[in-house]
Amino acid sequence: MKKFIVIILLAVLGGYTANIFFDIGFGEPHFVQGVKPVKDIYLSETVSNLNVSNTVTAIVVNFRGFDTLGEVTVLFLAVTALGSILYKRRHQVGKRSVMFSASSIVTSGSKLIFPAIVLLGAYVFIHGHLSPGGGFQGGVIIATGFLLMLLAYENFSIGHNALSIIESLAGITFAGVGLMGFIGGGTFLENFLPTGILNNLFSGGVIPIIYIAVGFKVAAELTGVIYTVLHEKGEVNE
Amino acid sequence: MVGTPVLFVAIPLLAAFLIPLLGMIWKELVRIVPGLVLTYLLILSINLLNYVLVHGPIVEVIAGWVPPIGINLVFSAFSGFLVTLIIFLGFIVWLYSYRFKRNVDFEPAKKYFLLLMMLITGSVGIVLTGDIFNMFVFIEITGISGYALTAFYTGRNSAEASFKYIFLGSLASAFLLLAIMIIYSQLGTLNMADISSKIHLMKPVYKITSLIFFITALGIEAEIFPLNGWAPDAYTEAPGPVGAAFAGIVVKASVYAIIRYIYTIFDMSGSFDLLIILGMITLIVAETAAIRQNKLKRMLAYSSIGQMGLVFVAFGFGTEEGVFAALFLMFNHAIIKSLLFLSGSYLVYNSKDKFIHEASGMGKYLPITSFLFALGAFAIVGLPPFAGFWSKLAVLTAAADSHMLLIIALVLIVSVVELVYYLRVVNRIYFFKKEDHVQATRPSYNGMFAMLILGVIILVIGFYPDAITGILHKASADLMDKSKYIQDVLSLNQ
Amino acid sequence: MNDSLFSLLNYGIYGTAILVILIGLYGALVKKSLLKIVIGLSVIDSGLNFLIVALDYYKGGTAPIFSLGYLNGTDKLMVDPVPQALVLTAIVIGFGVTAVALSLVIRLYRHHGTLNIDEIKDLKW
Amino acid sequence: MIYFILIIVLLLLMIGASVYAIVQKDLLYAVIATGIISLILSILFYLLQAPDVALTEAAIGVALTTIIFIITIRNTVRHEEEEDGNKKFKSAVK
Repeated sequence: MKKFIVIILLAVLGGYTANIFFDIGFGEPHFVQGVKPVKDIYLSETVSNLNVSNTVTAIVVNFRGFDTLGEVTVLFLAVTALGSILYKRRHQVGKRSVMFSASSIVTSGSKLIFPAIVLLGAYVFIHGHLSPGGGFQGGVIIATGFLLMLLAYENFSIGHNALSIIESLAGITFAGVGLMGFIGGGTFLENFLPTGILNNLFSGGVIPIIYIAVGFKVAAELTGVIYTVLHEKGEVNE
Repeated sequence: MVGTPVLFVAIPLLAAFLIPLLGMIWKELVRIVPGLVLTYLLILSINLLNYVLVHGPIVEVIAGWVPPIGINLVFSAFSGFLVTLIIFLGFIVWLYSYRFKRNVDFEPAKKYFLLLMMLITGSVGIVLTGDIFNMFVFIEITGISGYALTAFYTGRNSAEASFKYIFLGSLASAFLLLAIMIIYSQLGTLNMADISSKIHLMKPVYKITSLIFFITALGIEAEIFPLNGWAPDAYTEAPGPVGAAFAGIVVKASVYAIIRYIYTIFDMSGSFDLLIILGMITLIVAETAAIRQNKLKRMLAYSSIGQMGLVFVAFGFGTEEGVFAALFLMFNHAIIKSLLFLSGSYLVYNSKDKFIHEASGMGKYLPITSFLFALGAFAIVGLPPFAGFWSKLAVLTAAADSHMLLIIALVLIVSVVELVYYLRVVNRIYFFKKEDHVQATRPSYNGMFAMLILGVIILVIGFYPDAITGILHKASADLMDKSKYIQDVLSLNQ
Repeated sequence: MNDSLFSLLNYGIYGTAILVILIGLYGALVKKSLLKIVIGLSVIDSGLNFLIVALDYYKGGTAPIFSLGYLNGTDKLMVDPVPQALVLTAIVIGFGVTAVALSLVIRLYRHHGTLNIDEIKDLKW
Repeated sequence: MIYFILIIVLLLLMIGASVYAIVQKDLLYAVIATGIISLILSILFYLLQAPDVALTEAAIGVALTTIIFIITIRNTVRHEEEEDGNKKFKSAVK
């Protein structure tokens, strides 16, 4: 009975929402007449003012950099929340509770691939302002590298302190660069460094610096998430 | 001016990233640093509020891009008042819980204070920001801290309460994103002032849909009736100070968000009536539920929901008196309900289920705590010499001015209901015999100090309401003046 | 791609995105297993992200990256970068929320020994 | 034309995978179906000219979300509505 009510409600909601989006239209300009959308400004300012090739990077790091600061905080809080929710008084860090037994092909293969994955991640976030990708993508790629090692080797471990130090330092770099904007330009997160030449590696002012910090932070945080969950004991409490 | 509004977000974030490092140096720092940050922010917010009341709102630009392009923060009389209130309550909650968690290990204590600080920061961000997507990010920050704090005690029910909260919170963020994207797909902007100046260009269908999605999403956090299933459980299962923080901080920020959408962004006829209807249903349902509760914190939670319903009714009048009354109610509710949660959690400190009858006879063993609880109970019902009286009077005046006699009757009936269930508790505390299996625990000195501050404020406002009404009048005038808000933000563009 | 096929995509893409959201909602509301509920929420997120990114597309537009090849070329239409930036944020936030929800599932299982919400329900809804 | 067919096939696959993820009683398969949704989604993001989002979705949706789901399943139960006598016994003892 409950199922039918839910299905009818969802059908009404879905039909209504779908109608609205069909009306908005796909692939055609959908802004109302006489409005100058901000995306035009973003597209023109990215090249002319910031000298950054990737507009998405420019938006994420500079135009709407405050969102990114918040987003990094959300991940940081997720790690903290995970640790707080799964906390046990006698926390046995170092003993993995969840094991995935791996054959020797997997272990040696992972060992080969791991440096390549980390290198790819680093490449992605260092070139975040030039090519698709950036701090989040690179950080996530590095985290998957660590994930691979954690799955392949039973005794592969990462210092929990090291992770939290990297995380903290990267976060401080982000917020610190933001506060330095006050000195350099007068507003928070202001791009106070010279922006260089378009499509050069050293261009875009503070954007690559922030994105590299984000990369380190995301990598450390996501590795921390996996690490915490892997070390969780799955037994029923008495 | 001594600082800028962005420091309200930047300093706590910097401190949050620093705390894990500082904890490695000296463990006590994880408790001290949030307090220092909150003290600094409290001073800053009072300074800025004084500046704003004289000189007009501060619009802060981030990353050097003027409003429609970049994100901006608005510290006006209205938002500044709420920021000051939130940070003040945050400071009180920190003071109260400074030794509350003394028996807990270092790691959970670190996480507790970090999450508490971020809960406050997220709420401050919701109030300050002038950008709808940025508001979404801050709602998520508040949400995740809230989920973790709800599940802080490893008792069995806290995780379930938290799961309910996270379930509704996820649905809320989905609706919020949908609403944001509908607006973006039409107007091509995410800035509140910019949207507000262009909203008349949108087709009514899109407007109604996005407004409904916004109210659905934010109503989950603001405890509007059909969406508040998480609230009683979360209040009951969370640690005592966190309950106070939810009632005083998170709910206030979400109410602010709804009010900002209805008053500033959407110019829809009928949305005020919607507020009144939602508020009345919430009020009636919550108060009838509160009178049936046998657990102290659950009763307080339902009472809190009911008060929020009354706030929505007052905002729904759409007049300046209504807004004034609603802000006064919010202020009183924040102060008084926090006091009730803080003192109530000591009254049932050692009992597992937090039943009301387990608090009986505590008047003899915990005289000051019981006195403060009784003070809060009388104040929130609206008995004459206390703070709650003036806000209820303001609501009645505003209702009379708008010729809404039904609401006057409703408010009076509800006050009687509230009187019944609060008096029941106070009666038990003072005139019943203590139950044998319950032990009284004395509050720590800092906890007592925090409660005393709140009690003094209730008395001061009760005898001298003019201390706060000046600010409230300016804040309500600020909220009503929509064109000035738009102009303040967008004038930076020229 | 001709116009009639393209207008079919209008219904196809938005319809799929909304259908996926509805399927996820159904799972989250009706299913009894806690893990299934979290899976439902994650499916909702996927559909929603698809819906938002679909708003960015302009017919014949290219990715919003000013590479050297693009600057020398003649075709100047780009897709809208704003929804992409927002979705980037939304994906990462969604992951954080999912991780917290799963940790709550683990803890509930630790205390109750089951994932069925009918057996867990100690608190009134 | 080939793009059109590709997109339609991907969309149908995505609907199929999401239905499978909700209906399937074996949670491990359901989780892998959500991983497949993310994989299809990242291809679609690429086709919609959003390479940044495609990279993120591929890494987060396919790898990380799936693995934390799988770890959770390892920690809890694999089947929905499990009628395992052993589990019942444990909760009864408690």
